Parts: sequence; C-alpha cells; structure tokens
Amino acid sequence: MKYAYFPGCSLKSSGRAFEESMLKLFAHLEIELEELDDWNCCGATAYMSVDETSAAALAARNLALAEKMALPLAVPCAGCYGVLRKSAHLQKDYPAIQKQVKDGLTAIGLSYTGAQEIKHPLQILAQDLGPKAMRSKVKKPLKGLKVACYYGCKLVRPEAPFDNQHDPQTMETLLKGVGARVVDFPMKTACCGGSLTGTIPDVGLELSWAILHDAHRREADVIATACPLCQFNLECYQEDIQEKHPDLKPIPVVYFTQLMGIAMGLSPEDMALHRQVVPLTPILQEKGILDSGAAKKSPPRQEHDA
Amino acid sequence: MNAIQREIRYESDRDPAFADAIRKMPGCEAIDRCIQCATCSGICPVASYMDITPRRIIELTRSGFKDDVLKSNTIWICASCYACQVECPKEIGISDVMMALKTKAIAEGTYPKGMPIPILAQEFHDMVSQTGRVSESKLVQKLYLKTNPFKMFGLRRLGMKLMKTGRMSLKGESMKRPESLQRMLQAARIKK
Amino acid sequence: MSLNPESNGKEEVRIGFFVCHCGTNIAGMIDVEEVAKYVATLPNVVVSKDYKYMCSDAGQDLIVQDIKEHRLNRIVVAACSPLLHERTFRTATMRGGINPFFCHMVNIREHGSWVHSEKASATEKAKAVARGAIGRVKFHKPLEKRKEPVEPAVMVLGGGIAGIQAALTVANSGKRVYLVERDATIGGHMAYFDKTFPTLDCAACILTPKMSEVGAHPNITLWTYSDVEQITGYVGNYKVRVKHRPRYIIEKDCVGCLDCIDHCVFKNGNTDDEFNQGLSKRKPVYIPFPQAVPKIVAIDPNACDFLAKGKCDQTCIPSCDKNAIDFTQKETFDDIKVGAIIVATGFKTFDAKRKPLYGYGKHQNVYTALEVERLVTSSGPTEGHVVLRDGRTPKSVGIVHCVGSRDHQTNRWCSRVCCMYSLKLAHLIKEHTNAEIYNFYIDMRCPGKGYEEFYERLLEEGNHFIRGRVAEVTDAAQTKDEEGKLVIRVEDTLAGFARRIPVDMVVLATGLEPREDANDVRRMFNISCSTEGFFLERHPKLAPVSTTTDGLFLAGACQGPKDIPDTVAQAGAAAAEAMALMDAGFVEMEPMTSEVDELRCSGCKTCLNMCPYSAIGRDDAKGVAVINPVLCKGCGVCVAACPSGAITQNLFEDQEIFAEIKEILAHA
Amino acid sequence: MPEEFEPRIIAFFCNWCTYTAADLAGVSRMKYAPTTRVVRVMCSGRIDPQFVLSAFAQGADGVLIGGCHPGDCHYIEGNYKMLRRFNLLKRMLSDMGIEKERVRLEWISASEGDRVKKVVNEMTEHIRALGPLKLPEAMAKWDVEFEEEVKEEPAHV
Repeated sequence: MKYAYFPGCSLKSSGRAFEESMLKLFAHLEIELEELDDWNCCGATAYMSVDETSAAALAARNLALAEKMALPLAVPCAGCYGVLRKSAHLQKDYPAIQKQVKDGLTAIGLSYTGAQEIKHPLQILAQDLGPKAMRSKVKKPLKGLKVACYYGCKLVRPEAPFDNQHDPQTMETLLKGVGARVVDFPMKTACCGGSLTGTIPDVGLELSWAILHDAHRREADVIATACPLCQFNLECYQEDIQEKHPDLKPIPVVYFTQLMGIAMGLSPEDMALHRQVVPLTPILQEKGILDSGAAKKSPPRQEHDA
Repeated sequence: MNAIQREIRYESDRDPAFADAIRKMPGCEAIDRCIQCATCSGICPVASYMDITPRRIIELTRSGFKDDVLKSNTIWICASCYACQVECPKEIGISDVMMALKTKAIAEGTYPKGMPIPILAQEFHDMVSQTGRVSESKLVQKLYLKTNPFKMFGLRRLGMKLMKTGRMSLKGESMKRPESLQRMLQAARIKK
Repeated sequence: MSLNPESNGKEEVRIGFFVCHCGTNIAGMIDVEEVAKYVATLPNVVVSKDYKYMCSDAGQDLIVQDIKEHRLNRIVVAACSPLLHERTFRTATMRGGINPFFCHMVNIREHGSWVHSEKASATEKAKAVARGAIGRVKFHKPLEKRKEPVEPAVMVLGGGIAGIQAALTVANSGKRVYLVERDATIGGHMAYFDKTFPTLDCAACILTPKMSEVGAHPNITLWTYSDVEQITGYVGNYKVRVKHRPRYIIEKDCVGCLDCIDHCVFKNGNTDDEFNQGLSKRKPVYIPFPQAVPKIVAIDPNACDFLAKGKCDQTCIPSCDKNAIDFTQKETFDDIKVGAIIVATGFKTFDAKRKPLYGYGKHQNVYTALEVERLVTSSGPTEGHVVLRDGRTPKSVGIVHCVGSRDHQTNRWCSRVCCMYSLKLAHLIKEHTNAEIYNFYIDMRCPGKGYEEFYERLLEEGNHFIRGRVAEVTDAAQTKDEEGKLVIRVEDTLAGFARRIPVDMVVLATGLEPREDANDVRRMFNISCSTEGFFLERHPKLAPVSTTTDGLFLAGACQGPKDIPDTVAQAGAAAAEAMALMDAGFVEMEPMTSEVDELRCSGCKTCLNMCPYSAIGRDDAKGVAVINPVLCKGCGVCVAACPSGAITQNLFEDQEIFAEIKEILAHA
Repeated sequence: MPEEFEPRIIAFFCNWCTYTAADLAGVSRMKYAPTTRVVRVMCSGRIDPQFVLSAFAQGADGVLIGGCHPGDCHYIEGNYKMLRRFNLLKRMLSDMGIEKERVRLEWISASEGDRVKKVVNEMTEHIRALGPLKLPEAMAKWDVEFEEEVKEEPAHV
C-alpha cells in the first residue's frame, strides 16, 4: 500500500505532531508515504476568498503532481482535504474555471484529468487497511481511556466522502479497535472556530469553549482530532478561554494517530507527546497505559528538521 | 434613546446588477429558491455574533441591497464550516454565497474598517503567491502590524507555549522553485 | 383491400371539413378562414367551413345538417385535442345519420395555436395536419362500440376512513362491496387519533360507528388480514384474486371475548404494539384496539413461540370455549368478479430518523406526532396522561413543523395537514399538562373552514409560535437551565435573533409520504404515479378521482396528502363514479381492437407472445392466429410485429396511417 | 440570409403518455418550434418501422417517436417492443445513409409537458444543422439514372 503524501503548511509547523506521529505509525503499519516533490500551499479558505479561480489552480497543481505519481493522495490536514476536493469539484462543474486551471497547468507542463483520488488517513486506516490488520499490532491497549472523537467540518461537509455526514464513526471504530472507550459526542462535527480564533477571539474562543465544555460533560479524558487547525484552536487557547470561563478544566487535545501509535507500543517521543501544550502523558500513566517513569525528560526542541 | 430616523427603502436603492453578479458565482445559482425558513441561521454556530443573520443576507443579496450586505460583519464572521449549506432544505449554496460576497468585498475594498479577516486573506494570498508556502509566525506578524500592533503583546503567552514545544518556526517557508507557481498563476489569470 | 378509396364500398367518399375558431384560442394564432379555403380544394371535400365554437350545440348542429344536406359520409373537425371532444363530435356525426367512427379530429389548438408564436408557420402546420386527416378519413370503416356488461360489485382496497366511506356509500346503493384491508382491523390512521381538528371531535366517536356499520352491513364483505394477489380483466369485468393471510383464528367462531389473551403463556406483552406506535407491548395473540372491526383476535406468527419456535404449552387453546384457535390455518384465496375498483391505500408518515439533527431514536424525549396522538388519548398506553418515558410530566414542549416536508433532501412537497394537527396536539398537551408549548413553523398553513379560527384560539391560549425552521435538537447544554433538557436551536425570524430554547419534550410533526409498496400496487393496477410517488389522477381538475385505467378510482391520501374532510369528500366522489358505472349496467369498449385476416396469416406464431393480455390464440385446425376481441385491449403491438401484415387494428389501420403520413408531407 | 430551412418532423406520439404530455404543454402555453406534425397511435409498440421509412420517403427531415417510460406503459410492455425495433431501425437507417440524429426515441410521461418542448426544440436545432433530407428528389434522380442504365444495355434474353 503506497500513497503520495501532501502534508500542507500546518503539518510543517504548529501541526508537526500530526506529521511526526502519522509517519511513524504508517511506517509501523508498512504503509508507504511519498511526499509530493515541491508541493505548494493549498490556499485554505483565505486564498479562495480573494480569487476563486486562482485558488482552484493553486490546489490543482498539487493534484497534478499526485496524478503524475499515479498514486492515491494522502491528505491528513482536513483543511487541505476540503480545499483540494473543492478545486476538483469546481473544475468538474464549471467549464470556465476548468479551462483557466488547464491553461495554468499546461504553462508549467502539468495536467490534471480529474481522476486523482484524495484520501484522508482516517479513510486509509479504516477502509484501505482495515481494523483486522491493526488488531494484531496492539501492544498497550488504551484500557480505561475515555476519548471524545472530534472531526470538525471539512471531513464531513460540504459532503462526507467516507463517513456518515451527521454522525461519523470512523475514528471511533479505529480507537475502539486499539482498546480505548469512546464517549457519545454530538458536537463532533461542530465548528472549532477555524480562522476566527486567531483573528476575532471573542467569537472563536466561544466556539472552542462549547466543544471543550461538552467534552467534559461527557467525562472524556482526551479529545482526538484529525486536523491541525482544530487541534490548535482547541488546545492552545485553553488558558485564554479560562479568563471568561474559569470553571473550564484543561483537557489534552491530540491527533488520533498519536493515540493509535501509543497503543501499538510506539514511544511517546515518536508520538510527539512532548509537543502537547496540555500534556497527555500524566493521564496515560494514571490509566497504567504508560508506566510512570517512561516519559524521559522531553528531547531537545530541535528548531525544525531539514 | 435611539435617534429617531426614518428607515424606508426605495426601489432605486436596489442594485440588481449586484444580485445578478452573485447569482453567476459558482454555487450561488439557487438563491431565488429561498423560502426564508432560517434553518441556516439556526444551525450556524456563529449566527448570534453576526449583525445580520445568514437568512437575511440571502434575502438582501437576491434583492440587491448591496451596501447592507457588504457593510455587515456577517460574511467575515462566517468560518466556512458549510453547516448551513448542508442543512438548507432548498439546497442553496449558502456557504458559497458567503464566499462569493467575501471575494466581492475584497475586490472592491468595501469591508468594515478594522475587520482583520479580509486583511489576513490578502496577506495570506500575497505570501502564498510569492513563496508558495505559509510561514505562520510571519503571517501573524504581518496581520497584527496591519491591524493593531499593540495586541501583538497579548500573543506572547501563546508564543512561549509554541516555542517550548517546538511548534513555532521563525524561518520563512518557501517552495524550492516558487517561480514555477507564479508562472502557473499568471497563465491561469483571466485574460482581460 | 385495394388502396383506391372509391372502391371501398360502393358509395363515393364525400367529406365535410369544419375548422373551429375556439373564440381566439385557435383563430388568434391560425388563419382559420385560410385553412377552410385551402381544404375546400382537396379531393373528396364537399363542405369546408370555419365556425366560432364547433363544440357548442350550434356547432354540432352544423355537422348534423351538413351531413343530411350534402349526403356527407366522412367528417373531419380541426379544433382542440381529441382527448377532450372526440366523443362530442362522434355523437354529432351519429346524430347526422352516419357511423360515428367516420369522424376524425385534428388537434390544432394544444398541438398548434397554443404552442406556436408565429402565425404563418402555425397556419401552414394546421393545413398539413388537416390534409393528413382528409387523407386518413377516406379509409375509415364503420365500427360499433362493443357493449360489455358491468359486474354490479365494487372492490375497495384499504380500510381507512377513505375506504370505509367509499364502501358504505356504494353498499347503501344496494351494490355488493368487497372491502380488502391488510391489517387485522379497519380504521386506518384515523383510529390512532384522540381528537380531530378543527372542531376537536373525538376521532373514535365519529369513526367507530362507521366501522361497526361496515362490519354489520349486509352488502359489504369485509376481509381483513388480506391483500390483492392478482388482477386481470378490464373495466366492468375485473377478476381479482384476494389472499387471506392466516390469522390462526377461525373467524366465524371467535366472538371477541379476549379470554385467550389473558391465558397466553406470556403474562405481559412481549412485542411492540404497532397500534400504540411501540410505546407499549402486546402479546402474540392480540386485538389492535378495543373497538376493532371485526372484533376478532389474531396471532402474530413472529411473536408466538409455537408458530415461531414450534414449542409452547399453548394454554390459549383450552381457554377458548368456542375452540376457535387453529394453528394449522394456511393462506386461503378468494376469486371475485367486480365492475370497479376503488384504491384507498392511504399514506405513511415520514421516518423521523431520516433527519438525524432532530435526534429521534437518540434522545429519549423526542417523539413523533403519531406517538403523541397515542399519549393524549385516554385509550392509549398512558390512559391519556402525557408523560415522558421516565414518568415525568413535561413542563415545556417544543412542536417542530415540516419534519421531512418542504425539503429537497427528503420530501419536496408540503404535507398539508401537519400545521393543523400540530395546533391540535399543542392544545391537547396544554390541556393535559399546562406546560409551556412552543410551535416552530415556516408558514402557518390553516386554509380550511374554521382552521384560521382554530389557530387564533391556540394563540389566545398563550402558546408560543416561533417562525423559524428548527435546525437542531441537542442535549449539549451550555448553561445551568439547559442541563437535562433538549435544547432547540432556531432563529426567531420575526423577532430577528437566534434563540436556544430548552424543553423537556420535543414533538416532530412528520409529513405524509407514499407507502413503501406504492410502486408494486401501482404496477399491479396499471396506474401511473406523479413524481412524488402518489397515484396519478386522470386529470387534477376534470377527473380527480379517476385514473387513466377505466373503472379504477382513487380516494384519500394515496392520491396525495389531504385531511379527513377532503378524504371523505373524495371517497364519496369515487363511490359515485363507481356507482354510475354499475347503474349504467354496461360499458362501451372502444372498438380499436385488432383482427387477423386468415387468408394472409401464415401461422408463424410471431404475434402470440407479443400480447401481454394473451388475447391471441392459435386455431390449430386452420393453422392461423385468432384474436379474442374481449381480451384485446387495442394496443396494436401485434399489428406492427406481424411479418405478413395479416393483422389490422380498427381505426389505426396501416393504410390509414400511411395515408395520413403521405398527405401531411404532400406539398400544397 | 438565405430563407431559413424549416425542418418537417413527423412525430408518432402514444396516446396515453406523450400525446397527453403534448396536450399539457399546450394547456401550459409552452412555446416550441412548429416543425412537428403529430400522428397519434394507441401505443408506441404500434409504430411499424415502415411508418418511419415511409415518412422519410415522403420527404420528412426527421422522425420523433414518443412513448411511456419503461414500466409505465398502459399496455404493460408496448414500449419495450418499440425499443427493440428502434435499435434495429436506427442501425438500418444509418446504413442507408440517413444520419442517426434524424430519428429519435424519447420516453415522455403524461406529466412531462416541458420535456416535449425541450425535445422538439432540441431536435429542430439538430436537424436544422443537418439540413434537409430531400429523399423524394433523390429517389426521382435515382429513377432517372436507373432508366438510363437500362437503356444503355440491351436486355439480356
């Protein structure tokens, strides 16, 4: 099983833990990922709001690179996943946009026929690999760990390519497969605040609070996500949120790949637990999943790899 | 006491060209089917922060009340989460309409003063058009310099956390060959 | 069969051509005088004139006089669609003294003036099709409509209020009625209701007398637990095979004493009681509700241990002193002959689970409207006390309108009755619990007699009416007073802001939609359905209760969502149409059947399996095909298939159609 | 601008579905090209391929056949028979040099008035693009050529 891999800008900086844990987990599961050569930023919603046609071309360049490799494209960041799919739709449904994107791509010797498969790691693990293949690899089942699975918007809207639109269960199935207990979490597809949290905090932080508050009400120990922006909004602003909601207790927000890696016996360092702003390790130790001394002093914060 | 003013709209206040322009944007074809049922405002996670609810934006847009629409903060508070578009019983592309209105407002520079999101969008667009990548820290700096530099000071707590966990790189990100991206974008631009 | 029209019989063909102005409907876009003048020049045309209203008495008399005066033996009328006035002009032709089938109509209104916008080309087209008709009518032969006796009996399918009303109306006229109902009792959806809008009459008080009247009526044969297996024949002579599913009770012996229920091995209910919408349980031997008609119990094969698993002490058998329980019962069939059929199969309510954001099936205190009907009625599972599943009485209730309706993702249409029954439920719940009642609506649709007044009454009772379609019902509380409640998220469009309203109970006003098996029923009865899936009437205004299949009528919600007053009115209309058919005693069959010319038939049997009605047999002695005119429906499929052109279809003979094509395309 | 070519199309409509749909289009005052001349049959299964050949032979530029949607036929399966004959007929016509677009089969139910308008307008445009068929004139020419051929060779005894 081999996939072309589109990391996106976040996975190289604030979302590094997602890339690090995913690469180690996929290697452990013998799934090969080959990063697109000299990929470009997908443009997110910001670029699209300035110029829709160029945004379609921007994303299409990455699709064309993947098409050249003739491999399905793995896209972990839900934001990029949504934008790449939207570019494909725009080209399919609007001939005018398709023509301009074609002009753009031909100018740099690339082409995009519309056949490129875009897949999220959740889809790859749950559907392509399948739970059976992972069951044998579980070393430290996440016994007693209550997880709230949070999907955000782009994986299920405007359409849900691999899961139920209103009540997705892929992440639940995967995490139950590695021994965790999942809580019923109706806000799993509510908006995390997106780009609002950094620009208009009075609005963005309230959205994050609503999700964190309900996770506590459901007695979740940790929130699992599949998007770097959701992880960032839900985890890094908890202190700022407490200014308006003092009763909010901190709760770790991790990537589902980190939890699955730990359950398969991969080290906390490999699973980039040291990247947590709200630490997960103490909870894992309290649940006996990690023995108390396991987490050595966190390794030096390399500025960033090559 | 609110100042007593007469508020009445004449047909001359309507700008049908504006309404038609939005109707032609991708995904916005069906706004005339709207029965004002308000499912969009109901499901929208941030409708309560908007000065004009999404439902009223659709009515004002299709009737051509351009100023009301482009002066409101609605289109900027909308986080493009597509909940309204999915739940709309008449299958109207409400999120696409909000995106189209953002594009129009940015193109014509008619957005409320001090609203950071259009500035972020422009900065983001320029950075990616140049380097092909986004450097988060540089983008945040550019945004705050343009909107209100003093608030930068408030970010240092968040900045410290990110530095401590190695999630903040001050280095400017870039593609190896950004010029190939620029050539593509140039070729894709609409030939005027 | 030479092609030369003159030698077709001895007399020379003399054609009368009449083109109608239809006021300005035709004359406005077609130069009718020009057409009349032109047709006058065609061979065999003796009379050619235009007239303002051909379908009027004066217009028809024109035909009658001209036939007599000019010894005409063919008539062509260029006017509206033959589907509208063919019968009118054939009657006039007959009054003129010649065979009605010597008259032929040309459609220059619906297919001409109404759909074209340029006078010259529209007139040109009118001339062409008129010329075609002139060419065709020469070959017409005298035909007689075959009279078939009508069986003086009606089958009514479906025992809801529509079926009951239709059955009673027909039975009271002295005709035999077979009422076939799928469930164990008649009564349909109306039997579930406590009260009916807008007068708050108790549903049982107006329904049960009609049900018992049906049960006791000498002219009505009531078959419950039965379906239609197969239907053949045609108007006036339908042969229907009805299947009776085994009830495991000998119907004539059971007196409805219900002792067997008490003595069943199951002390209390072991399966969902469908009648109470699953709010309570019932035993395997059961009666749907006390006033069921017929008052006969039935044994549910899936729930009864003996029938399902084959082992049970069968304590029920000795308890019945009429020993009416018989576990060996098998399916039985009845073959009946009826003259007309009334389809009154009703509707299904929308499955609320298809709107996941309303939480039906996930949140315990979200109910459908039908479930609440059972809660508020005194004969319901909670004796009329509106209580939640955990026993609490709700202090605040939200009623959500348009669930599944007016929605492109589920049902596009408005189901017409939900606003009114939501008002009724709001009143009843308020009366039973004095709770705060909220109604969430898009448009309050109360168009009937006394409906708006009922809405006003609800307003004055202090119920809250919030204009805004509910987006979500969630239990993700955000404040103290939302804890333990269901939060309704909506925009109050009249007030102009978003609201979060915590309530104890949510009622979903689910819409009406066709039953799952509507398509099978439709195909069995050969009727078509509209895009939504409801059965299609022949014409929404001119023939709302009949269908394109003669002798088959529609009543009630199977034809489209409607409330009880409209349903009863429609049932009466369907009954009247069926009775008109039977009182006439005979029905005229169109003569367009086909005949085999034995001289030409080579006996190759190609046509035999062409006929879906197996009307074509083979006379082995002569080695030729033979068509039974009674079974032949006149589709003409065999005619086109016959390699040696041995079969002709009356009124659509090859030579007639070839002539029509030739003349249409002939140049002026 | 040369006087625009007005195609003449013979339309065989089945009585229960497409003819009724055309009536509905009329009642709804929908406007479409005046190029079709309707011949009513009780079922599309009644249409003998010879009717179509005869129409072309007599000068039609196009033939449109309208029937009920599969499963909706008033006579249960007449339209299926038409479909079978139509596929054979279409291949034969193109073998004889009559373009495929000149003959068209459409399933139109009684409630689809707008489809009648769409199909008629669309077909009119296609045939206008193809130009007139003029089969009668061609046949007349072939007859003359045939006469000459026969004259040149003495009849073989």
